[in-house]
Formats: sequence, C-alpha cells, structure tokens
Amino acid sequence: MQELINRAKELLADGTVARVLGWKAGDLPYNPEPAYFETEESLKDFVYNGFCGANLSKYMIEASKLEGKTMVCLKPCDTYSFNQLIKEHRVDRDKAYIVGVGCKGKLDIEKIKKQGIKGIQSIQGAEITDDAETLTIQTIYGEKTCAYKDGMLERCHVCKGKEHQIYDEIIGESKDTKDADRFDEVRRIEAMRPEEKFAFFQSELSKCIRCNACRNVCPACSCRKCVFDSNKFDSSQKANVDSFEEKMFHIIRAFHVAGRCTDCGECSRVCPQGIPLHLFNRKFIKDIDELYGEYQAGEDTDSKGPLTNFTFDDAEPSIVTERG
Amino acid sequence: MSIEAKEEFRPKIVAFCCNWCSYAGADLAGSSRLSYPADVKIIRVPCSCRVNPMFILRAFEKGADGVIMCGCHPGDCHYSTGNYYARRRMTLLFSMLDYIGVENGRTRVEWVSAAEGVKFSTTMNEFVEKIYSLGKNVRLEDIRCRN
Amino acid sequence: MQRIGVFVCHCGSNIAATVDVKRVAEMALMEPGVVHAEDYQYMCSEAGQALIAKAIEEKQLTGLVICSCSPRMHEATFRKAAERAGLNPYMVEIANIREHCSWIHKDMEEATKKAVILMRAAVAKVNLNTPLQPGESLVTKRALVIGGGIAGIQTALDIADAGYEVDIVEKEPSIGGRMSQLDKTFPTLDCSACILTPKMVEAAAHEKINIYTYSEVEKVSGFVGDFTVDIRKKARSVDMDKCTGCGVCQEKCPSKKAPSEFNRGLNNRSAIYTPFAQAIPNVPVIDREHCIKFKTGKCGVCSKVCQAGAIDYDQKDEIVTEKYGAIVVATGFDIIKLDNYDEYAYSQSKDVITSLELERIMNAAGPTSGHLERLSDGKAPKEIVFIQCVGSRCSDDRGKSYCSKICCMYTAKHAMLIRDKYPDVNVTVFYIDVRTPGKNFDEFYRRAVEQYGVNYIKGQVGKVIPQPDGKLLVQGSDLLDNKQILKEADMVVLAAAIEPNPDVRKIATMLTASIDTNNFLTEAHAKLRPVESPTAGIFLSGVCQGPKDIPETVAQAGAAAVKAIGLLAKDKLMTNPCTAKPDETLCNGCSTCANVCPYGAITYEDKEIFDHGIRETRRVAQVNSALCQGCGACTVACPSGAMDLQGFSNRQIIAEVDAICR
Amino acid sequence: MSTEKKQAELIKEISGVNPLKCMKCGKCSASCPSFNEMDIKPHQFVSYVANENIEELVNSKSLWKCLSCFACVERCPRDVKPGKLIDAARQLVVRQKGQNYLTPDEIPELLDPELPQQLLVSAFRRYRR
Amino acid sequence: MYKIAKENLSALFQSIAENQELYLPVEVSGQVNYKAWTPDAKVSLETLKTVKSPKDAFFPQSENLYTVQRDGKKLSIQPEALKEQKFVVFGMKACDIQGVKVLDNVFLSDPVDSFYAARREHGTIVAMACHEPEESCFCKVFGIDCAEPAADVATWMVDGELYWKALTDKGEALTKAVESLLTEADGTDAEKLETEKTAIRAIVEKLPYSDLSLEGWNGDALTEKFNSPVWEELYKPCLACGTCTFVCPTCQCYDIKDYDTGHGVKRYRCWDSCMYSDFTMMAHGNNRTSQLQRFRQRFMHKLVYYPANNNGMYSCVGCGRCVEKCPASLNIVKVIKAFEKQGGDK
Repeated sequence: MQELINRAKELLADGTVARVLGWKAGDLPYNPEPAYFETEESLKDFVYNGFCGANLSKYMIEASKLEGKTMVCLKPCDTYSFNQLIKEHRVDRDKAYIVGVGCKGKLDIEKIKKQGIKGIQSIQGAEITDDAETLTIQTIYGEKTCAYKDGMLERCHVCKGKEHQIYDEIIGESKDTKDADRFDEVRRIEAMRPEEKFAFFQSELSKCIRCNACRNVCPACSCRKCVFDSNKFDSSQKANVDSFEEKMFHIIRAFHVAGRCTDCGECSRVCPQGIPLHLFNRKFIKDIDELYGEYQAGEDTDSKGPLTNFTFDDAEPSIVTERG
Repeated sequence: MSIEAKEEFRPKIVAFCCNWCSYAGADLAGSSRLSYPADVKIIRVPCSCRVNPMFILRAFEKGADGVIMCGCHPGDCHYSTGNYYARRRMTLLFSMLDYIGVENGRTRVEWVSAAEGVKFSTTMNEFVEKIYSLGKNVRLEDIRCRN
Repeated sequence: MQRIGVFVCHCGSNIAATVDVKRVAEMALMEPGVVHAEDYQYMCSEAGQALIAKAIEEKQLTGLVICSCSPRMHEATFRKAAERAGLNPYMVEIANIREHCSWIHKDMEEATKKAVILMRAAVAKVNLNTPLQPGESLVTKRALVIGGGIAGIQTALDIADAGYEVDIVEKEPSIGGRMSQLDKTFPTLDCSACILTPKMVEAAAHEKINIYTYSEVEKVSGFVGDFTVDIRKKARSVDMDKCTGCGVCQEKCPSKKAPSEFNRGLNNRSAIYTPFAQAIPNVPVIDREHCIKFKTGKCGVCSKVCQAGAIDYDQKDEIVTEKYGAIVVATGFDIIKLDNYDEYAYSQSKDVITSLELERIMNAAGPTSGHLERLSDGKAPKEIVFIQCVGSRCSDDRGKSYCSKICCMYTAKHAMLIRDKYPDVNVTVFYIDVRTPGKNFDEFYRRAVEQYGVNYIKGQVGKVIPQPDGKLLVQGSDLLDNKQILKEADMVVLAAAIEPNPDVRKIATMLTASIDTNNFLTEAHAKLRPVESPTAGIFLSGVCQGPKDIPETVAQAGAAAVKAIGLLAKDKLMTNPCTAKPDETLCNGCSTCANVCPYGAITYEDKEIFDHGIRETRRVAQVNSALCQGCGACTVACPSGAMDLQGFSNRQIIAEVDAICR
Repeated sequence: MSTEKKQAELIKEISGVNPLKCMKCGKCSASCPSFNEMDIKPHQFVSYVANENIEELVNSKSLWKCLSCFACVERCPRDVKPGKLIDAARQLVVRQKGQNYLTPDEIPELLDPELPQQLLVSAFRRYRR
Repeated sequence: MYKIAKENLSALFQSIAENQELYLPVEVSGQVNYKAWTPDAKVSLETLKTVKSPKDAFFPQSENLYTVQRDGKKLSIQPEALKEQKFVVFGMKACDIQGVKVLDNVFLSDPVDSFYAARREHGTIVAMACHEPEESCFCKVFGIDCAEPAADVATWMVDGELYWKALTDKGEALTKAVESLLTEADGTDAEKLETEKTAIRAIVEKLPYSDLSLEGWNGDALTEKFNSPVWEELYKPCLACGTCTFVCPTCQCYDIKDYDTGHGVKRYRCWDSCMYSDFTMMAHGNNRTSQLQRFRQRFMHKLVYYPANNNGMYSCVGCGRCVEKCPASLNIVKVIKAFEKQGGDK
C-alpha cells in the first residue's frame, strides 16, 4: 500500500496526474469508500485492503470529463470493465493513468457477519500485504477468526484471473483465488424443473426493493437516463410489486448488459438483499459462449460484441426448446 | 383439466411480423383462406430486428399467453442482415425465459417468406395449440392487469 | 389528444360477410381519441375516399384508422387520400381485417371480436402518431463508374447516352479490362478485340464521358444523390495533352525487362509503355520501378526522343474531388493465386499455364505472336490437357466455394480452337461436371466433342508430375471407366477460379456497400434488386457482384445504368420519413447502433447538449435520413433507448401490444 | 437402426467426415498410389458410406490396401477426405474383432522399458480414436 | 409482567395470527425482513437488524391509492379501501419504534394521511429489546435506549424466555388475547431482566459510534451547513442508488405514479429516494440537478430541516442500516464526522 501511496505522490508531484482515484479509510474496519485525492497531504487517508471491492472503472466516466489525468487504481477484474467502457466511448483512455493493483480476493463483510461475528472493532489480516489466509477479528464479544476464503466475495471464488487487461503500470502482488467454476450455479438452475426454477427466482426476486444499487454500480449500466427512470418509456415504474415488475426489471437489465457485462460481480456485491444477480448475467454469458463462441467482454477495446454481430449459421431460437 | 375449463380459456397471442416477408405471408394465408385461430393478433413491424425483447416481455406482463415472432428467412432479409441480429436476440431472450422458469413454448420464432402462406397458417395453428396445452400465462403476467 | 376517424370497409362481402362491420364502427366510437366512425361498401373507391375527405374536413380529424384489407394493398391509396384532404399521410394506420381476419375466420362473432381488437390496436397506435415529413435531397446529375472493363464501359455508355455526365475511374493505364486480354469469345468465336475496341473508342469519344485512367478512388463521403469522391490520378510522367501516341519512346526505351501485366508476365515490356496497341488513351505511362531515370537519375532517353516534349519526370499524383449522384461499381475480377496448388505444378513448370495465359498465347499480339508453343522450349505441343475447377467449388481455404461459371465454356472454346488450328494436337479435358446453361452453350460444347474430337474425361486430376524430359505426367481418374489414368502431356492448362478484384474490399468499405464472404458485393435483394447494393445510390455491374460471362455482364451493366439513370433523372429525392431518430439527450455515444446499421447511416458528432440544467459536449449519434432505410436494428441495439424509429416507435408498438393484450 | 446404419454412423463419427459433402470429382482416386490394387476405389468409398453399404466395404481388399498416405485427404477440395473414412472403417473392424481396448491402468504393465517413448506417443496418436 | 418460553413462541404467533395479521422478521432466501407470519415461515427473532426497516407495516413501499376503471369512454373511480384489519408488528427494535414516531410527525399532522392513519390505528407494536447491539448501531446518540423499547408491548429475550410487558391499552388488549399462553413473571425474573438491561447498556457504551456528537446540527445551522464546501467531497462516491433510503426507518418521501392496466389506471404511491435523479421532478424540470444537491438534501433533511420543524427531533434514529448497506460505504455517520473534522480544522 505504501508503494501505491508513494507512486501516487510522485505522479501528483510531477504533474502527470491531477488527482488519484482510490479508496479512503472508513470509520469502521471494513468500510473504505471510493475517493479522490488531489493533494499529497490527503493521501494519508488512502487505503487499499481486502475490503476495497468497489470497481472504480465506473467512476472514470465522470473523471474523464475533468481537467487533467486521473490516476485510477484498478483491480484485475476492473480492467475488463475499463476496456469495455473504452469500447463504448464512455471513458477517455488519455485521461486515465491506470495503476493495476494486485488482488488477493476481496472480502464480503456480510459473509463474515453471517458466521456469527458481530460487534466488530478491528480486523487483522485483510491488508494487501498480508498473506490472505486468516482474518483475526476483535469484537465487543471477544476475538474471532475466520478463514480469508470464507469471507471472500462469491466473484473471487470464480475469478477470471489476476491479469490486468489494460494498465500503465502494476503495483502489488496478487494471489490466485479461483476455486470454483463460474457456471456451476447456472448449471444447477438449468437442471431444475420449470416450477423449481420459477420458485427459486420468485423467492430471490421477492426480496428486491428496487433500490437500483445493482444498476447504479454496474459499469455497463452507464446510460445517461435509464429506461426505468425515463418518462419517455412506459417502463418507468418504481413500485416493488411481487408479480412481474421486478422480474421485468432484472431480465431487461440483464439483457441490456448482455454481451457487454464483464462479470465483474458488482451487482451481487452491492445488493442489500443479497440477491445473486450475477446468475442472470452469467446465464447470458454462458449462452453466448456456447452458442456464439467464447466471448469475454472487456478483453479488448475493438472486437464486435456478440449482440452486434452474427454468423450466417447461428443457432435458431428453437434450440432453447430442443436442448430441453 | 376439465373440458369446460379448456373451453373457457381463450389465449391472447401476439404475433410480430416483418413487413416484407411474414406479414405478406400472413396476407397470402388470408387470400388463400388458410384459417388459423382468431386468438392470434398480428403487429406489423418493418423488420424482425425491430422487435425489442422489451415488447415481448411487455406483452407477457399485460397478460399475453404466447408471443411469436416471424421474419424473413435468414439470408433473405429485406434489410440484408436484420433477422440475423433478431435471431441472436430472441435466442438469448428465450433462453433466459426458460431459465427463470417460464414454460417452454410460450415463445417462438419462425421464418416465413411472402410465399409461405401455408407455412404461416400451419405455424399459427401449431403455436395456438401449444398455448392451449400450456394454459394461462401466470408466471409473467402482472396481476394488476387482470380483470 | 388526437381526433381520430375510423373507417370500416365492407370490401363488398369480403369483410362484411364474416365481420359485423357496423359493430366494429360502433365499438370504435368507444375508443379514446375516436370522434368519428363509419362503415362503407368500398372504402378504396372514389366515393369511399370522398367520405374520408369529408370527415377529415367536417370533424377536423387528426388521424385515420382504416379497417380494410392489408396495408400492403391500399395503405398508399389511403395515405394519398388523406394528403389530398390536408392531413399528413403518416397519420393514417390500417387495421387489416380482411387478410388477417375475415378471410380466415368463419364464425362471425369471433371474427368481429378480433376485428375490434385489431381496430383498437390501430387506434392506439394512431393516438401516438406524429406527422412525418419526407426529407428532400438534391441529386447531383453525374455518375461515377469504378472500373473501366466491359462492364464499366457499357454502364458509362448507357448512362451517357441518356444525357448524364459520367466519369470512369480505371486503375490501369488503359480501359478495356479483362476482355481486352481475351483472344476469342464463346460461343460465337468472334474476336474479342474486334467487338471491344469500338466500345472503348466510343466511350473515349463520348462528350459526356470523362475517363480517369491510371487513377484510383481514394475517399467517398456523402450519400445517395450527393456523393463526394476523391480520385487519385497517379503520376503518369507523360503529359496527356502533349503526347501524340507515336510510340517512339517505347521503342527507344533501354529498360525492357519489366514483365508485361497485359500478357500475364509471359513476356516483357519497356519501362515506358502502353499496355497494348489499342490502349485508350493511347498515352504511355512510365513505370517508375523499372525506369532507369527514376532508379539512377541518368538516362532520359524517352524525353530526348519525344518530339512533343510530353515526358514530365516531375509529375506528381493529383487528387481530383468530384460530386456524384450515383456510383456504379464495376471492379471486375482476377484469377486466384495458384500458390497453394502444388499438385498441379504451376510454379514448377512453365508449361503448366492458366487459361488466361493461354488466351494471350493464342492471341496474335501475345508473347508468341499467336503460335501455340510451349513456353519452356518453344516446341509445338502435341498433347494438351485441360484441368477444370481448379480452385472452384472447393470447400477448403485453398480455393473458392462457388462455381466460377465461365470455365466450362472457355475451355470448350480453347479446345475447339486448338483442334481447329492444329488438328494433330490431342486435347483432353478432365472435368467434374460440364455446365452449359446459356443460349447455344451446350451445342457449342457438343461441337467440341463431336466435331472436333476433344476427349472429355469425367474425373479430377490428382497430380501433374513434371518429367525430366520436359513432359508432364498427368495422373487423373476416369470415374466412368473406374480407372486411373496416367497421361503424358506437353502442356497443361488450368481453369483457375475467378475471384473479385482484391481492391473491391477497400472500395466496398469506402462506399459502405456490403460484401459477402467471397468478397462479391452483396445485392439489395438476391432476386428482385440484383443490380443495386443495399446502400442507396450504389449500383453493381459485372463480376464484382458474382461470376458472369460477357453477355451477362453487358446485360447487367445496362441494368445498373438504368437504375442509375432512374436516380439521376430525379431532381430531388424524397426520403422515407420512417427513419431512425436519436434522442440526443439520452444518447450515450457508445456506437452500438452504428455497428449494426447495414447502411452506414449513423455517424457520431460531438455536440453541445442541454439536458436538465447540464450543458455539456457529448458524443451523440446522428442519423442520415437519406441513407436510413428504417429497419430498426439500431433501435433495439441501442442500450439506452435513445434511438427510436419514426412511424414504428417504441411507444407505438407498445401501445399496440397493450391494446391487443387488454 | 440397422447394424449397417449404425456402423455408417460410427464411421462418420470416428472420421469426422460428412460424405454428403462429396461432389464426386474423383480427385481422390486420381491421387491414390494404391488405386490399381483396390477393388473399391477411394471415391467409391465415400458413396459406400453415404449409402450405408458397410458390409461390402469392410470386407473389401481396399481397406487394407490403403497406405494412409493421405494424398486424398490433402487434395480433396470438398473436405470429405476419403482416407479418413478408410481409416475409420479399419478402426471399426479392429474394434469389432478383438474389442481390444486397454484401460489406462493396463498399459504400464505391458510396457517394455526399452520401448522408445516416441513410438508410444505416435501409437497413441494413431490409435486414440 | 409476563413471560413465555422461547419454544412456545410459535404457539403465541399462531394464536395472534388467528385474529389478526402478524408481521415479524422472517427469513426468505437468506435475508431477514418483516413479513406476514405463516405456519411455515422461518421466523428469526435473533436478527438484530432486518434488511428493510418495519416501516412497511404502516407505510408500505408501494400501495394503491385508487383505481380508474375505463368502460368505453366512461371513467369510474374506485378509491382504495383504508386498512380495517387489525394487525400486530412483532419484534420491533427501539430505533425502529422511534422511526415510526418520526413518520407520525409527518403523516399524522395536518393534512392527515388517511392511509397511514388507518394503519397506525389498527396496528399494535410489540417491541423487543436489542440483545446484542452491533458496531453500526448509534441509537444512543439520539437518546434512544435499546434496552427499554417503548411501544404497545415491550419484550426482552433472556435465556430462552421472552419477557412481556404491556405498556398501552392496545398492548393490554393484545396481552389479554394471548394471556392463556403467558405465565406471570416473578421477582427473580425481574432481576434477570435488570441484569440483561444493564448488560445491553454496557455494550452500547462500548460501541464505536456511541460517542458521536450532534453538536451544531439544528435549524440555526441551516445556511452554514447548506453552503459548506464539505459536501463537494462527501457526495463523490455516491452511486445515486436508493439503498440508504429504502432501508431507512424514517425516510418518508414517496412518488405517485399511474400503472396502466389496459382497462384503466391504478394510481399508486411508492417510496421515492432523494438520491434518484427524478426526485421531486416537476413539470418545469428538476430543482436539484446534481447529485451533490440530492445527497445534501438527504442529510440536511434528517439533521437540519426535520429537527427545525419538529422541536429538535432528528429524523435519524441510529439504526445503522445505511452504514451496513451503502454500496459505496457512505453513511450519515461519515457525514456527521466530516463536519466535525471540518469544525476542528477551522
């Protein structure tokens, strides 16, 4: 982390960048927030640890409009989003100085708390320099430990790899965290009977409170005005009704990002109700991979997306019924 | 289900037809007097690529029991490539609907040329029969629209 | 709120027999926005249209719904009627209650119910219709023809004869194209040059035709009726106005080692050259790669011998910018590279040649002055083998998947000509199929077999093995005898596949005209619009669209000319107003729409946008309504919903969906 | 499904060849060095498989006359590759005759330590299908 | 005071649910929220904080106001019926109860919101003390004692026993209805209860946010706070989602919208969020065009405008839900602290 701070200071000092986009220490051990630093002095609050899960690529949309360059800290998975945003002309590559930061898996405080750990006062073992094996947690109710893996976000268990797709330089080491196949959950649902599938999603989506956190955090959902907010479409609704509306919202959102979603996992991370929203996006990704050839959004900045492309012998929609 | 119940159920079926092939195919079915059930109502669009997945979801939300989209055969699109895009969009949409537990068969895509009046009529007959066998769409409709 | 009039047509009994038209009209009055409803015997009749006009006037209608036959039948009729009565024609919608209702349903109750729903959907749509104005754009009355082969020449002549200016751009120093390289033509066996040269001369002399030879298209912008094209005139090093075409420079030029393109590299030419004797223009060019003056700075012989003082070593490439209303692509073809066909020993033996090379050998102006001889030793061949389908009908990546179409016929022609001139030469043709659809074609092929004794063997050749004695051992199979054949030949002629000129890819990109996987330009409709590109204002002539022989090429050239003339004859173009239109405040500038547009109608522009109190410069989509054909692909691809299609807007279609489902 | 049909399907599966792609040009037969030794010629092989005439095929001399030089595979313009079909037909016979598959565990016992590794690898390559 | 053994609670719920609706924390797909009780519901009284606050019971996230039915060109209007069924909300924490008071000030003052009033009238609140408060809690800052929740009935869960004390007439009535299931508590129980309360309060003292100071947050500070440059930095990580608003027990803004049913319109209201770009959008446009303004609105409302209009009562109750749920880890505590810091810097 010190290395990052030092580099940030250098870049600020020599005028390469006008500001640094990173994370600021929070008032609890686990709530650092995305923040801009414009002075050397302000960098004293800079932090980069296991709780810095936010994908800062999305902030670069706004930062691209500012004067001067922004040094932005991107984790390997964030760089896919950044590439995708370049492809869609939403960020300006020339306005970014990308520091690829190492990643040893990001932590999910909800998961840690689910293990009965509450009244947290401090957490050791989440620093980027730590070996990411065990977390030692001091609480009002005594000291607790938790395996780092058990506190990790779902997305880190199915990590796409710790290679940065775009960067100006890389700082910090990474650690491989992948220990599951990202389509396993999708396969499990695909194998269900229709009633079971329906019941599963009905139960999950009934929790939705239409807070739009999934949408607003999503780097692919960067529309200036969402169709669900705009009165120009009859889809502008805010109610959370159990029947169809939430499903409509989530299907349309997933379709909206289909072929553009890099599977960064932010939607699931931020959902206050813990809805596994990535299951929608991954279904599309899996279908695209199987039907139109492997495609990873954000791997490059110029390839044609699967929904703006075709081949003469693409599968017919009836394949959905045929494969049963 | 009893026969009575089946008689009561009249499905609402929306058919999107592209102006150049399928709508003309439907016209041909008409002028050839090839009947299909009145439950099917056709909406004319310039090309199958004009059909937004949102339209299909909207139809279900408002109580449609089946939605079918017809376009020119791949390779014959009036706009040369429209139906190729439509094909991908619909495949993914249908797959997603299947995934969230909507009964298979409530949606369908069929390529019908302007000369295929018979195919249009056969397709619609088949599709309507399928929807009858599936019954009312309850999984996607918004109950507020019921009356 | 609209004031809508609903008109229900009986269509005699066509509709009225199964649909209760009175009831449809009654129900219409219950719909929001409907202020008038009536039914009539024949809505499309003069009297019916008069009813509509009267209602528009009396009830101040702002929109019409006609419940009648298919819009494909009478939409235009009712739109015109509305326009005559002062209503915007795009405020008319048709509810198809004949083809889609009365004709397919028997039960009156059921059919009436459906007709009511169809009417409702149409009313729901009209409620959201907005008056649309067709755009207008001026037409530049000048055409550009890219390519100066027989296709380009014919198109240019036809357009020019209709009274329009035409420019031909040809990249070679002379027009004439492939046809000028041919010796005789099938199935008449008349001399190619004899029928082509007069056309070349006519084109050159035509007051409406301007020929840019040794030139290439550099840049194209604009759209149908109003293209702007940059043409690069390559430096010729010879002043076209001064040169008299005496030919002395070519004679005296000391550098004579440049392979002749015209003779397919079978012999050499001088560094200053005209490709062939009948070249038009008859002005040489200096091939700077082979010119001693350009290579070493010394020489200058041509300049010294030129009495007209036409030699200009300092000439530079020049860019000419012209405006055109229509562009015809006639870029023609070349034969494929045979590098990957080692088994036919093309690159190993001089006596394995392509058919196009044989054309040159047979030609009196060719490298052998028309004598049939082996290029290796100049001896007269006694045994000649022709191999068909070399690289055609091939599904691997060495060749082309299509049939090149012309090879069967020109091979029959060659075989016949050889047998005619040299009766002692044996000619064997290995074929897979002999394809002769065309007037007098099969008769021609049969003459080769029956009259001239050409030996046709069904079966492909596997290998050609050059022998130490200079002979060529041809290993083939005779599928009818089920035998393998080993044949010693003196000469092997390969019917190599033809492919579109490789430059076409670049040109297609400039024109935003689509090309298929084989680099042939795509036609707007395979059957109904075969000489038009899907991009408006671009027309296709000759082999650039698909393999063709000369008469077909000429026919298509004429057809393309007619289409171009049809366009140039208009002063203004009315554009279909049902085009895509972006809402700039919603546009993300992501380019997704441009990626799916088949017409290249969408561009991006940095524009100042005022959106809810924020003023900023944004990258936003712009639709060129002259290019947009209104398919709507962009509207669905657009992630933000900024792109909508006028006349078929999101809200209109959703309103129809709602009306049907309620 | 009849036996022959099954066998034909199997040959197609093993070889990965679709005989319907054949345009009957005969280039395979023209290229074949063993042509004169064969009773069923290479180009006929394709139609035999397409017509599911497998019995005759597997009993033919040709099956064992093919040198697997793959000249036909190299030169076939339609991606039909009769050589592969012949190879697959042989596999069919070999498999039927002895059912002589080995499981991975059985292999080490059979190995001679002196055996060159290259031989093994090429054998696996050759017979893995 | 009464008590009931933990294992008998389902019988208690059953008994309550026989005569009225019962809402309590129920786990669905891994998350606990207030839901109507059913015999197979997975009740989770141990959960300290439900994801959403229980304010839905009185002010549902979306509710119909009236229905316009269309018949041809005739329209008829059918107002939505007011709540007539009695109901119980079981297990509300002290902070959430304070949240209801905040809502009361808004909806029960003139003009009275009849939908809300009807629900308040028919609802009985059974409060529950917080057994083990957590680090995100800061109710103490607002003078709330989570060991002594005050509602119609107060309850404490101590060692497998639920202690039950009716505090109002409604509470007495409910107690009476379920009396057969309750047993009278004795002196030892009272002692046990006091020990529990002391233990809770001791924990509260240890919580990191308990010493938060609200000094300077009042109506007098309006201009100073409103114009402070601190906002310019604070809002930046905000994603403009509505999470904080929708989990908050006191947020009361709503939007009114129409739903087209095809046969007419259902006019409904649903929670709105000041974080949304169309918040308070009016015909002429929007009076808050930037996220800074919207972000500021939320906190100024909670800490300045509301107390200025309600005798110093804050419209934050320190439940800490926003602390836990904000996707960008922003929250009201960080805002308060940021101003504190700035004060120190001066």
